[in-house]
Amino acid sequence: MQGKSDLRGEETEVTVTRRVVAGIESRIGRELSAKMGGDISDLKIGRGMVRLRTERPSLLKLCRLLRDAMEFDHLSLLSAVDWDDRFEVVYHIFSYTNCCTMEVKVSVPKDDPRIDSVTPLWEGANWHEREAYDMMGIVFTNHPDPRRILLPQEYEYFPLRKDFKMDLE
Amino acid sequence: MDLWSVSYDLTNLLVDIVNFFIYGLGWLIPGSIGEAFDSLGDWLASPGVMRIFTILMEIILLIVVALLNVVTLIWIERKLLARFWDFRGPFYVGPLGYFQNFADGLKFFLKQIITPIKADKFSYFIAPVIFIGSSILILGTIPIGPEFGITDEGTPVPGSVILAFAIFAVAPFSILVAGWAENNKFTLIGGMRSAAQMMSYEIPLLLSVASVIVLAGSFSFVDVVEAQADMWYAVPLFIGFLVFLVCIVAEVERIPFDLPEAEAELVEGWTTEYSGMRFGFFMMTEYVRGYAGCAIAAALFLGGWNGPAIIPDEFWFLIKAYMVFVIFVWIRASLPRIRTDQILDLGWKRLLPLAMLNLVIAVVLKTLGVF
Amino acid sequence: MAEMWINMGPQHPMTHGLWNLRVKVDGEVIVDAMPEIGYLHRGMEKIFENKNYTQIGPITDRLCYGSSITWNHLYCMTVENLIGVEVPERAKYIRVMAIEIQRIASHMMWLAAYAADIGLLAGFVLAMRDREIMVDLLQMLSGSRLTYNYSRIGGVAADLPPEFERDCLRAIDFFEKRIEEHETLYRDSKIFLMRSEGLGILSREDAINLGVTGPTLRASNVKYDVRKHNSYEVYDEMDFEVQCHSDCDVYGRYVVRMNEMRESCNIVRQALKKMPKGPVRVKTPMYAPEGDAIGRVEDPRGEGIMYVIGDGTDKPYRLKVRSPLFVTLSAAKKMLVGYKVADVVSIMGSIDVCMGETDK
Amino acid sequence: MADKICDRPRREKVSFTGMVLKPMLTTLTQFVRCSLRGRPNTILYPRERQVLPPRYRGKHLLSFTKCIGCGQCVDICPNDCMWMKKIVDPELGKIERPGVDYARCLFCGFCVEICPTDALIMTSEYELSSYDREGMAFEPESLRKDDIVVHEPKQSIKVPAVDFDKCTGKEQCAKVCPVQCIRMVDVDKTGKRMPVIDLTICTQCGKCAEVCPEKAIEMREKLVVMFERPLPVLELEKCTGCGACFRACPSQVIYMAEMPGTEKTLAGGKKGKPKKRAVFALEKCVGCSRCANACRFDALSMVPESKLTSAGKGDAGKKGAGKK
Repeated sequence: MQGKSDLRGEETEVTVTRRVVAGIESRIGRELSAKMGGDISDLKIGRGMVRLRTERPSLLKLCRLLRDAMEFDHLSLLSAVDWDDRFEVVYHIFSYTNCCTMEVKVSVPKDDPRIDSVTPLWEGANWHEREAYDMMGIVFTNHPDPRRILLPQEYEYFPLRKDFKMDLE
Repeated sequence: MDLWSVSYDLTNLLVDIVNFFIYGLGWLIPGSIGEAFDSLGDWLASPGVMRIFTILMEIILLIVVALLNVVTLIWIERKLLARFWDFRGPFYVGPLGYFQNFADGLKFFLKQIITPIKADKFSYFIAPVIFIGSSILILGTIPIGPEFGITDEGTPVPGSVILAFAIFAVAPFSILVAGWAENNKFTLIGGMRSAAQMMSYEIPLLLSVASVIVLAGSFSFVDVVEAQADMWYAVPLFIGFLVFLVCIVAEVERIPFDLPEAEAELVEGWTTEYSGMRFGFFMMTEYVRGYAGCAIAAALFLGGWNGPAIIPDEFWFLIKAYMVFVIFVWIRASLPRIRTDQILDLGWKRLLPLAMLNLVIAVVLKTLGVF
Repeated sequence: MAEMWINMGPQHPMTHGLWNLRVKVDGEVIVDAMPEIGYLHRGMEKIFENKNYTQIGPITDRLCYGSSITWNHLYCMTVENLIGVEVPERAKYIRVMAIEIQRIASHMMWLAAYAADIGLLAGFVLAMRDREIMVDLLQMLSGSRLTYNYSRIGGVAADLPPEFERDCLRAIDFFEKRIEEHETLYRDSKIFLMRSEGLGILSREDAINLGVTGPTLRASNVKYDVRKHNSYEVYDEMDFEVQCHSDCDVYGRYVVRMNEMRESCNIVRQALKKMPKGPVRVKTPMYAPEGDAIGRVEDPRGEGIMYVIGDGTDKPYRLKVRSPLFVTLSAAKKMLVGYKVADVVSIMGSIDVCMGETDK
Repeated sequence: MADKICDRPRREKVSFTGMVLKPMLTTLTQFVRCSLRGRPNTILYPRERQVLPPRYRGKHLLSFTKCIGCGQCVDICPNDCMWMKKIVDPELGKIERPGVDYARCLFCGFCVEICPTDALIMTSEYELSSYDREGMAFEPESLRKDDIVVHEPKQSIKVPAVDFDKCTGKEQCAKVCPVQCIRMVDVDKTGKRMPVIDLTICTQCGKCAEVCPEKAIEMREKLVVMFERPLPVLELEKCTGCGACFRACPSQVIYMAEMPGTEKTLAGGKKGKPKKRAVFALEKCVGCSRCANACRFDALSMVPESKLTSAGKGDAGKKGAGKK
């Protein structure tokens, strides 16, 4: 390319992300079910995604496995969903190495909305978790900075819960 | 026709008008009070008093002319910046938007002047007075033409260069006071930066001026300019001229050295809490200092009012000063602002040695008898 | 001088929006930083839950006023994933073209804002002027200047206007010349290099762990671009190079963005060339099925993700937006500590802050 | 911050002045170019105006004659900035037309896009400011311009539209249709077989309109609106035949058909008028759900087109359609 902005002209060594591996999703799925056993359920594979469901106690174990052994190094999205009977925290974890997304769903009961924080593993989860607390009231234990993020600190409600009705004139 | 005789005539006229009333009162009121009026009129018309009034009148005339130039400079800057950046600049008010500055000044007058509650009231009030007063005072020291400067019956003020730079050096004090008095972290940092920057740039500035004085052998603007009749000092003292330009840009706080009032990081720095016309005066004073810097550069390095006699000497001087200002505008139009530590680095590590070198060149030239 | 906290914001020229960067300084050196956001929170996600799928469209434009087409497209793509609609081929090409034009406009706006930050007013004015070229193209295409509302679920709002192709190619050619002109203001300016090199260093490991995406990540020596490695629409048919830089500093981010603009010009040309004839929109059902879907795009500022859950009605049950800057801002401390107060503007300016998407 | 220092070698030092001159040269070229061309980039706004593209989304214009008052623009507006105003017009009689509140308007253009008759367009007029909030709410009269020029008219198709008042059920159309998109369906208890036209199959050949002996089918122009709209479905048990939906319909979709055999015997032994029911010529329907809103007996429900397709066509479809 002409007129490249980099004046230095040196060939810099850049790590190329993608190692295209066919069927990486199913391999990851197999590996996960071998290592996690009964801790995961609802394993679905498709569209470059591995979807599964796990329980609260085994979340950290799964996440540590994902990060350390399987190179899932980027927590791209953490969303909290308010279902009728439970909360659900959905993690979308991405791997720069093999371009595969992992969707992990964890149910959180409504009367005890606590879940382990994954911030020690991925620092990028920090503000996502604060937002999930802010909007849904899910408490992340061991979070380094468990304050509200978007709303005022003294605000009493959790506005994205379904019982918080929007006042539509 | 020189400034002294014009101001003498003007003062004479004024004193005559005033004395007409005073003598009239003395004629109307009988007794000792009337005599007192008569003697007051005599005192006013006495040569000593007339001399003082004439000098005052000179200062007023000179400053009015200089301020008109300042306004023109602001207009030139706005128009030029606009062309450098592909837009039009002031357009609507007056011919080619010339009166836009007056409109802006009027707007500043209409704004409320807010004093922060926690500000140190006295310093907050006195800082702009010192800043503006000292800056306008510089204008009085710079003669625009051979006969258009402050003279005492035709004798120019001795040591006006020294006086001008002494007054130039007052500003950091007022800026520091202003930054402190506003009781705001940004202004404090801005004031500190400004003081550090101005103080560190005084030294190379004065060194480069010293080289000029060495060559000219006089502290008076008039003598320095007269000494350049054959050759501008910018030619032998080219290094000194560059150092002087850079230092003057830093002294008058223009981009790229405007970090005391860097609007992106310090929100206009030490002027943050000033509002209304006080801020307006600050802004104007910046340009007054800019004009003073350009005029000094023109006088010290570019031969002042020396030039072919096609146009009057005063215009030669102004044209040179304006050209220096255009360079300032051009620099402003194309360079980003640099950082505090970098500006100090530049001042101490680059400009100071260069200024010393320049001084050595001047001394050598003088010793060899070239000048 | 003793250590003190300085509030840079919410009303501060550095913020480009409304947020508060609290920095603790020791003299002029930063020892701690704490970004605080939420001043522009509009409750977007709650609004989404109360509108039907069609009506959400124009509101997603308001997520980021700098690159509204991208967000609008991301929303449409996510909902298409959810209801399983295949978009006509021509619409895909038009979308790619519009997104890339928008990317140029957005990067140009970043350049302008960044130039104003470091005091280079010429850069500000000239970059804003040249952004107009792209805005005019998008205005021609969609009929609006800022919030375009051009993508629809199932295609795009309208086909290319007559003579758009000619104008677009002309504008792109002209713009590429202009980029060179801009580069001389930055690349060849010693003062700009003094203000950008070696500042705000975010190492590769930190960048990945903090979840930073987009040009900031690529300037931290990670060659990852959603368009290339997780391709959507027709990006896999486009020939372009992922720009990255190994400097991990402000200058690297500048280089990445400038080169991305050039790549975008190429992509627009290719999209116009390869664009097939055909319809640009299909009719989509009002009601989305139950289930969830995610959409993932390369926003000019990073990786934008939407996660939508449908419950069989015409309103989404939950629509979660992952805005790239929400995460990038949380890395502010890592980038700032150890540098000078004067560098805050340069470092924070280099990540292209847009509060609309951050606060949602 | 030792760990923050990148280990790459920095670029070799360049002298201060040498690197300052190049950007200054750039601005100088800019200066020369701008001065020589003599036309800087700015637009002197009140004197000069920007040339806006025909697609520009500004103030609306509304054709009162084209508008049928269906109110779909009001329905789709994401920001509730439109409302229907009841007007008595000397020429058009009692009508309802939309007004726009520009203080809330997003200028998204959905109202124009959904309009089934191209009665609403957006112009390039953008100076809409006013001194108070009320001044921003534009009544339909101030938007009125009956002879508007639509820059990009919506794609239109000719569809056969049945007029049930004329139709006598001779079944010619169903026989002649080459793709068999017309089916004759028993309308419950009316004793009448009515043609149901499936627009998804119809090729717009127009043979049915030619062949119809009563001229009950005419080829009408229908604009293609890309938004899916719901269609009305009638529950006959709840219908009382009051005709509220018939009066509410802006698009002449609904016809009141008499149902023989439901006459009440009056006191004098005479037979009264038979009960009526609504029948729908859905090919004309724009999906505005005015009929459903007008129905006081919950007999009408709006079902989206896609669900309707899977369940069968129309109310008649529910009851053994397709058997013929």
